[in-house]
Amino acid sequence: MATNELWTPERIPDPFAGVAKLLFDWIPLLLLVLGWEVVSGRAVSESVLPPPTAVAAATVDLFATGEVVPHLAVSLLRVGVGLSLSIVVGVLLGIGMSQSEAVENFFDVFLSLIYPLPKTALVPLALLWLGIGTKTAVLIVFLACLLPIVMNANNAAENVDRNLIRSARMMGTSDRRLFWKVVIPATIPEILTGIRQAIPFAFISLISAELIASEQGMGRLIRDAGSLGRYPAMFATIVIISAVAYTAVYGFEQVRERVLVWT
Amino acid sequence: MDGSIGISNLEKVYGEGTERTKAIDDLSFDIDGGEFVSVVGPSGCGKSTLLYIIAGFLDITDGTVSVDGTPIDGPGTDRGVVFQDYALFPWRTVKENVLYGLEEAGVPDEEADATAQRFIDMMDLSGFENKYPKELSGGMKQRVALARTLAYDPKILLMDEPFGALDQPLRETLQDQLIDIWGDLDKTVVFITHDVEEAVYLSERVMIMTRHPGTKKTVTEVDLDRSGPREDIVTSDEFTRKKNEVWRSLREETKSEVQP
Amino acid sequence: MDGSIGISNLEKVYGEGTERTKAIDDLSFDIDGGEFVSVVGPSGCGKSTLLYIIAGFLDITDGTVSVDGTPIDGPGTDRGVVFQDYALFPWRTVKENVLYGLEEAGVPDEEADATAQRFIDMMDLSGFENKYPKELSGGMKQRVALARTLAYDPKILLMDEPFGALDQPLRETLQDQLIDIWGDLDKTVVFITHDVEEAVYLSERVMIMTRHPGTKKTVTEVDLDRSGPREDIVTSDEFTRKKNEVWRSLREETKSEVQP
Amino acid sequence: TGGGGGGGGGTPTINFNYVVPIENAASLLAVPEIRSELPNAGSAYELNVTRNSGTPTSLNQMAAGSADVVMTSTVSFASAVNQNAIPEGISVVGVDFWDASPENYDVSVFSAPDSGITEVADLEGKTVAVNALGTGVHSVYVKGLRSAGLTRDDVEFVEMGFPTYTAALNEGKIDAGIYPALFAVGARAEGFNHVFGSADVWSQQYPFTYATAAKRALNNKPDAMAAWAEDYGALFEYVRNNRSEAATAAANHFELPTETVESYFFTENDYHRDLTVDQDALQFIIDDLVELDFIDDSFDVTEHSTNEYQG
Amino acid sequence: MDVDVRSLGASSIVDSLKSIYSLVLLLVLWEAVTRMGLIYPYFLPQLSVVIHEFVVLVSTGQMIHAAYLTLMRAFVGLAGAAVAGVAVGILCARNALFEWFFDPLIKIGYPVPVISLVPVFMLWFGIGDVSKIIMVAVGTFWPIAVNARDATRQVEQNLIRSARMMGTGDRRLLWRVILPAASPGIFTGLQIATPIALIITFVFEMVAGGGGLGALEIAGVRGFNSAQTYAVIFAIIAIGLVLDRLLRAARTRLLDWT
Ligand SMILES: Nc1ncnc2c1ncn2[C@@H]1O[C@H](COP(=O)(O)OP(=O)(O)OP(=O)(O)O)[C@@H](O)[C@H]1O
Ligand SMILES: Nc1ncnc2c1ncn2[C@@H]1O[C@H](COP(=O)(O)OP(=O)(O)OP(=O)(O)O)[C@@H](O)[C@H]1O
Ligand SMILES: [Mg+2]
Ligand SMILES: [Mg+2]
Repeated sequence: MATNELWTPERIPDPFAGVAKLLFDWIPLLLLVLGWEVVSGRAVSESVLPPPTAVAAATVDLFATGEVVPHLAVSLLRVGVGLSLSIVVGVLLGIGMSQSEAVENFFDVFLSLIYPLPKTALVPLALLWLGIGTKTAVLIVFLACLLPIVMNANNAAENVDRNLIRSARMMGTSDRRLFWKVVIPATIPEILTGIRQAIPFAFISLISAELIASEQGMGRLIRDAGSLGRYPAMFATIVIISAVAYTAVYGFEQVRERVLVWT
Repeated sequence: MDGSIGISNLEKVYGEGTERTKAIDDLSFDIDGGEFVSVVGPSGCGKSTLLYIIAGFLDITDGTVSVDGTPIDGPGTDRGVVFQDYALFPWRTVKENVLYGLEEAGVPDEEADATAQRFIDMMDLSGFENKYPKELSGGMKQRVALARTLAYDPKILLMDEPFGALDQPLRETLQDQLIDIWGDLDKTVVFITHDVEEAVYLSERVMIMTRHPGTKKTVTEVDLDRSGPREDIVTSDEFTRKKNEVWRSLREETKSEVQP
Repeated sequence: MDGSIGISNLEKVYGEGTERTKAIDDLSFDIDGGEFVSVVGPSGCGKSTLLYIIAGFLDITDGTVSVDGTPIDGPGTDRGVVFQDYALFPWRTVKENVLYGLEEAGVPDEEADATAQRFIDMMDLSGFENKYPKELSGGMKQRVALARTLAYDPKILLMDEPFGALDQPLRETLQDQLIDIWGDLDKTVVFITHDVEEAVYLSERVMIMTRHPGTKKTVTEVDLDRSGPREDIVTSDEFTRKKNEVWRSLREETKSEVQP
Repeated sequence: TGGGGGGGGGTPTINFNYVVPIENAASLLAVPEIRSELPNAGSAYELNVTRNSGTPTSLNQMAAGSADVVMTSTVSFASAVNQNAIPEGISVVGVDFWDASPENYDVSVFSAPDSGITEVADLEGKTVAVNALGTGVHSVYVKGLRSAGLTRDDVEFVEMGFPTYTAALNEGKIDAGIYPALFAVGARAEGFNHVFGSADVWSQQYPFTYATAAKRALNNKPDAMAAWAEDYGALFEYVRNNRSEAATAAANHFELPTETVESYFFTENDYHRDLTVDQDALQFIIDDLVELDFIDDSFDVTEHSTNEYQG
Repeated sequence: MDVDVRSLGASSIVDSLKSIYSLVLLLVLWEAVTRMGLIYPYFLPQLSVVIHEFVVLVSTGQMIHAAYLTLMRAFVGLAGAAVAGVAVGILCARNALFEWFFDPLIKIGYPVPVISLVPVFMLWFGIGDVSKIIMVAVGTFWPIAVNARDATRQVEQNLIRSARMMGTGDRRLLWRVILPAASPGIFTGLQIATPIALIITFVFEMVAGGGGLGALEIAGVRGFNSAQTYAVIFAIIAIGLVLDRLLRAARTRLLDWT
C-alpha cells in the first residue's frame, strides 16, 4: 500500500533493499522532526514549542525519575479494564440481540440513545456517581468502546451466511451446537473489526476522562505539566501516550491478522 | 435405503398477503435411487427452491416430498447439498472442512482422518490439506465442497449450479470428475444448471421446468454411451440431438421473458 | 477512417525484476475495418491485456499496434470498450451515462439528447432513462454500457467478456442484439469470450490464443448464413463443425493446465 | 484513590484532599518528614492524601464517598450546602487560612508595570485573568469592581492557571491577574503594579479556605476524625516552631524553590493563619457572597461548622 | 444494528412500542425511585426536576447560547478539516509525491489521541473559540483524510478508463469521475468525524471553559447543581440524535445512487 512509483529499487541488492525502503518511507517524518527542531527557539519560542531534543530528554527524564510510571500504569489499567469490559459485554449483547428478539427489543432503545451521544459528555455524570478517578475513567472507556463492538458483533451474527448454517445442518449439527460451531467463528472477524474501531475511542475517552476528572493518569499529567509551565514534560507525556495508542492500534492489527489466518 | 425421491403435487408459496409469490406449482416427479437427474429452467422458475425443499431447508406449502418413501422432515445426513458459492467454513482448513460431517457423526478420529484423506485424494486435493478456503481457486473450492459432502456419505447429492461460477475448461474437468464419482459411489444426484450442454452431458434424465411459477414441463431421457473420451461424446449425433431438443424446449420458456 | 487494426510482433511484459511476467509474446494479427473478430484462449493467456492495449490503456513493451495505420497513443474516442463489469458511472442515471461521451465531445444539448435517446431505444431501455445503475439487472446494465459506447460513435468496439456474467437465455438475447447492431452500424468489433459457442455464433473470425504467455495459435474463419433465426443457425452443420474445431483447438491449450 | 476506609476492626483510614500545595497548610500532611512529627497519623488512623484540581472536585469526591476531609473555600462550600450535595451534610472543622487580613498578605490583583492600571477603576474594559470563574478568588474581583461602581460585565474575564499569569502579563495577553500569596512572590519580584487587594475592599478578615469534613465520617469514625484534627493543630504548632525545616521539607516534596517557600510561608507575606472557626466571620462572608451574587441563598453556618475539634 | 427511528408507519407502531417500552419503563422507574427518596437527589434528581431545569435553561436562553457556541465551534472546525482532509486524501491517492510524504504522517497521526493536545492548544492559541476550532479541525482531519484517500484509491480503474476512452482529459477527470466516485467514502469520513468534532468540543469546553454545552454541563457539577448536568446531557443526546438523522438523510438524498 505504501509502495509508490517514486521507489524504484532495481539497483539495490536484496538484503539492503528492505531497509532502504523503510528509511525512504519514513523520510517525511524525519523531515518533519528536523523542521520542528529548527523552528523551535527560532521562529517560535522554545517554551511554546520545545525542540524534539528537549522533548526526548524530558521523555527519558520522566522514566528515569519514575515520575511517569504510576500515571502510565494507572492509565493502562483503566484503558485495559474498560476495553476488556466492553469486549465481554459488547460481544454478549451483540450476539444476544441477534439470537433473541426480546433481548433486542429491550436494549435497542438504549443503544439508539447512547449511539449519537459523544460518550465524553458523560464524564461529569460519571464524576457525580463515582467521584473522580479510576471508576469514572473505566466507565467512560467502557461506554465509548461498547457501541462499535456491539454493532459489529450484532451485524455479523445476524448476517451469517445462510448457506454456512445450512451446510452445518445438513451435516447433522443441532441448533444448540450451531451457535458454537458456526455462528461464533463466523462472527469473530467482525468482532475483531469492532475492537479495532474501538481502540482509538478508548484512548480518546481515557484522556478526556483524565483531563476532566482524575488526579492521576497520563491525561492528568499532561494537564498538570501544562499548567505548571513544564512544557517539555507535557509534550513528552503526549508522545508517550501517543506511542502507547499507536502500539495498541497497530499491535492489535498484527494480532488480528495472525488470529484470522483464514480471512 | 436406496436414495429414491418422490415428489407429488408439490406447491411452494413464499411470503404472505401482497408479498405472496407462488414459486412452485403442482409439481410431480419421481427420481430413482442411483439416478442422475438434471433440472434446467428459466431464471427464477424455482429450481433452487425445489432443491432446498428436498434438502429439508424449506417447508412446503402443499403436496408431499419423500425420500425412500418417508416424507422429509428437515435436513438430514442422508442428503448432501453442494452450493454454487461453495459454503465452505472459511475458518477451517481443507482437511477440517472435509472432517466436519464426520466429527458431527461422531466417527472416531483415526477413521475420520482416513476417510477425509481418501476424498481429498479423490478430488485431487492432496497437498492442499492445510490451506484455508481463501487460498484456493474457485474450482478447488468446489472440489473441497464436493469432498466434504461425499465424506459423510449421503445417499443423495443435491447440487445447485455447482460449476456456474467456473470457466469453461474448469467446468469440463469437474464434470468429468463428477461422472467418475457417480459411477463409483452409487449416489442419487439432482443437478441444477443453466447450461444445457452440461445437463445433457452429465445426466440420464433432464427435467425442464416452466417459467415462474415453476412446474415440470418436459423430461428428456438421455441415453449416451459415456465410456469414451469427452471429445467423442460431445461430437456424437445423439448428444447434439438431445442437446438441441432440450435447448428448444427451454428456449420456449425463456424467449418471451428476457425483454427488460 | 475505416477502423482497421494492425498488430505486429506485439510483446507485453508486466512488472520488473522477480515480478516480471511476459503476458503477450510476439503476436501479429490484422483486423479489417468492419470485421467482427472473437478472441478465445485459456484463462490468463492475455486476452484482456491485448484488448486494453488496443484501447490504449496499457503501454506496449515491443512491436506495434496501429489503428487505421497510425500507431495508437493512449485512449481515443475512435475506440470504445465494453467491460465485463459494465463500468457504468453509478452516480449517473441511464440517460446521463449514455450522454457522457456526447457531453465530453461538446455535442450541443439537444442533439446529444436525441442521440442518447436513440441508443436507449435501440437497446430496449426506454422507460428506464432515469434509473440509476444499481436499480438495473446485469443484462440491462450491459445494455446501458453498450448504448453509452455506441452513442459517441467509436469506429471500433472492444468487448471484454461482456456477457460473461449473464445467464444463458439473457446472453442469447444480447448476442442477437449485438449482431443486429453490428449489421446496422458498421463497426469493427473485437470480442473476447470464454464461450466457444458464443464466439462462433457471433464472429467472422475466431482467434485462438495459446496459453500464457499468449500469442496467436490459430484463426478459424466462420462463414455462417446468419440471416435465419437462431434455432436454424445453431443446429446447422457448419456451426457444429466450426464449434467443434475451435473447441478442440482451445482444449489442447487448456487441458493440461487445469489440474489444481 | 482508595475507597472508604476504616472497616473491619483495623485502623480506620481517613481520605484527605487538598488543592494548592503549601498555600493549603494542610497539604503539608502529605510530606512524610512532617507527618512523622505528628502524634496520631499512622497510629490512630491511616492517612490517605490526594491532591485535587479544585474544591468542587474535592466536594464531589466527598459526595461520591471517597473523601472524608477536604479543603474548601467559600463559594464551593456554600453551594454544596445549598444544594445538599453531600449525603448527611458537611461541617467546617478548622480554618486553614484567612483573607483580607490587614497585617498579612491577601489575594491581590496585579497589572503589568507599564500598563497604567493602578487602581480598580482602571480595570474597566480590560482583560483580566482568573483561575476559574465562580470561585472565591473570582469573588475578590467582583467585590473590588463593586467598590469602584463597576460590575463583573465591565471587564473581560479569562480563565487560566496561576503559574501562566506572569508570562501572559509580560506578553500583553492579559491586562491584569489575580494572585494568591504563593504566586504573589513572583509578581512582586517582577515589579508588577499592585492594583488592589481583598483587604482594601473587605471591612474585616474572613476564612478563605477551611478543612471541611463529611458528617458521615464524623459520625462513623469520630475517634479517628478527632485524632486527625488534633494532628492538624499539631501541624500548625510544628511549622511555627520549625519554620525553616518545614519549609525546606515542603519545598523538596512539592518541587518548589526553597527560597520562595521560605520567603513567605508563615510570615507576614503569607495569609493570616488561625485554625479557630470564627462562626461570625464565616457567616459574614457567606452573606456577602449572596450579596455579590455568587450563591443564591444564605444559611445558618452554625449548623455547618463546629469548634468541637479544636484543641 | 441500524438504529432506526425513520418512519412510524401504521404497521410499525407496534414494533416501535415494543422497542420503546424499555425506555418508558426506565423513565417511570426514574421518577418513582427518586420520588420515594431511594436515591440521594444530588446523584439523581427527579426526572421532573431535570425537565424543569431543562425548560428553565432553554427559556433563559442559556442552553440555546451554549448549544450555538458548541455547534459553531464543532462545525467551523469540521468544515476546515473537510476541505483540508479531502484535498490531502485525494492528492495522496493520486500523486506519488504526496503519497510518499503524507502516508507515514497519516499512519503516525491517525492513532494519536488528539484530545491529549488540549493543554497544548491552550498554550498555543489560548482558550477562546479559535483554539477550540483549530483543535476540532486537527482532530477530525485524520478520519476525513484517511477515508478520502482510501475511497479515491478504490475508485474502479475501469471507471477511469471509461471516462478516458470517451475523451475526458486529466484535469477534468477529478471532477467528472474521481470526486463523484469517491463521494460515498468521503461522506463516510464526515460521518465518522462529526461525533469526534463534538467530543473534542465538549472536552475542551469542560477543561478550559469559555461557554458552550461542555462548560454548562461541567458547571452543573462544579456548582453542585446536578439537575443542570442532566438537563445538558438531555440536550446533547437530542443534538446527537438530530445530527445523526440529518447526516443519514443527507446521505440518502445526496448519494441516492449508491
Ligand atoms: N426467500 C424468498 N422469499 C420470497 N420469494 C422468494 C424467496 N426465494 C425465492 N423466491 C422467489 O421464488 C421464485 C423462485 O426462486 P428460485 O431461487 O427457486 O429460482 P431459481 O430457478 O433457482 O432461479 P435462478 O436460476 O436465478 O437461480 C423466484 O420468483 C424468487 O423471486
Ligand atoms: N497489472 C498486472 N500486473 C502484472 N501481471 C498482470 C497484470 N495484469 C495481468 N497480468 C498477468 O498477465 C497475464 C495475462 O492476463 P490477462 O488478464 O490479460 O489474461 P486473460 O486472458 O484476460 O485472462 P481471463 O480469461 O482470466 O480474463 C496473466 O498471467 C496475468 O497474471
Ligand atoms: Mg437458483
Ligand atoms: Mg480477461
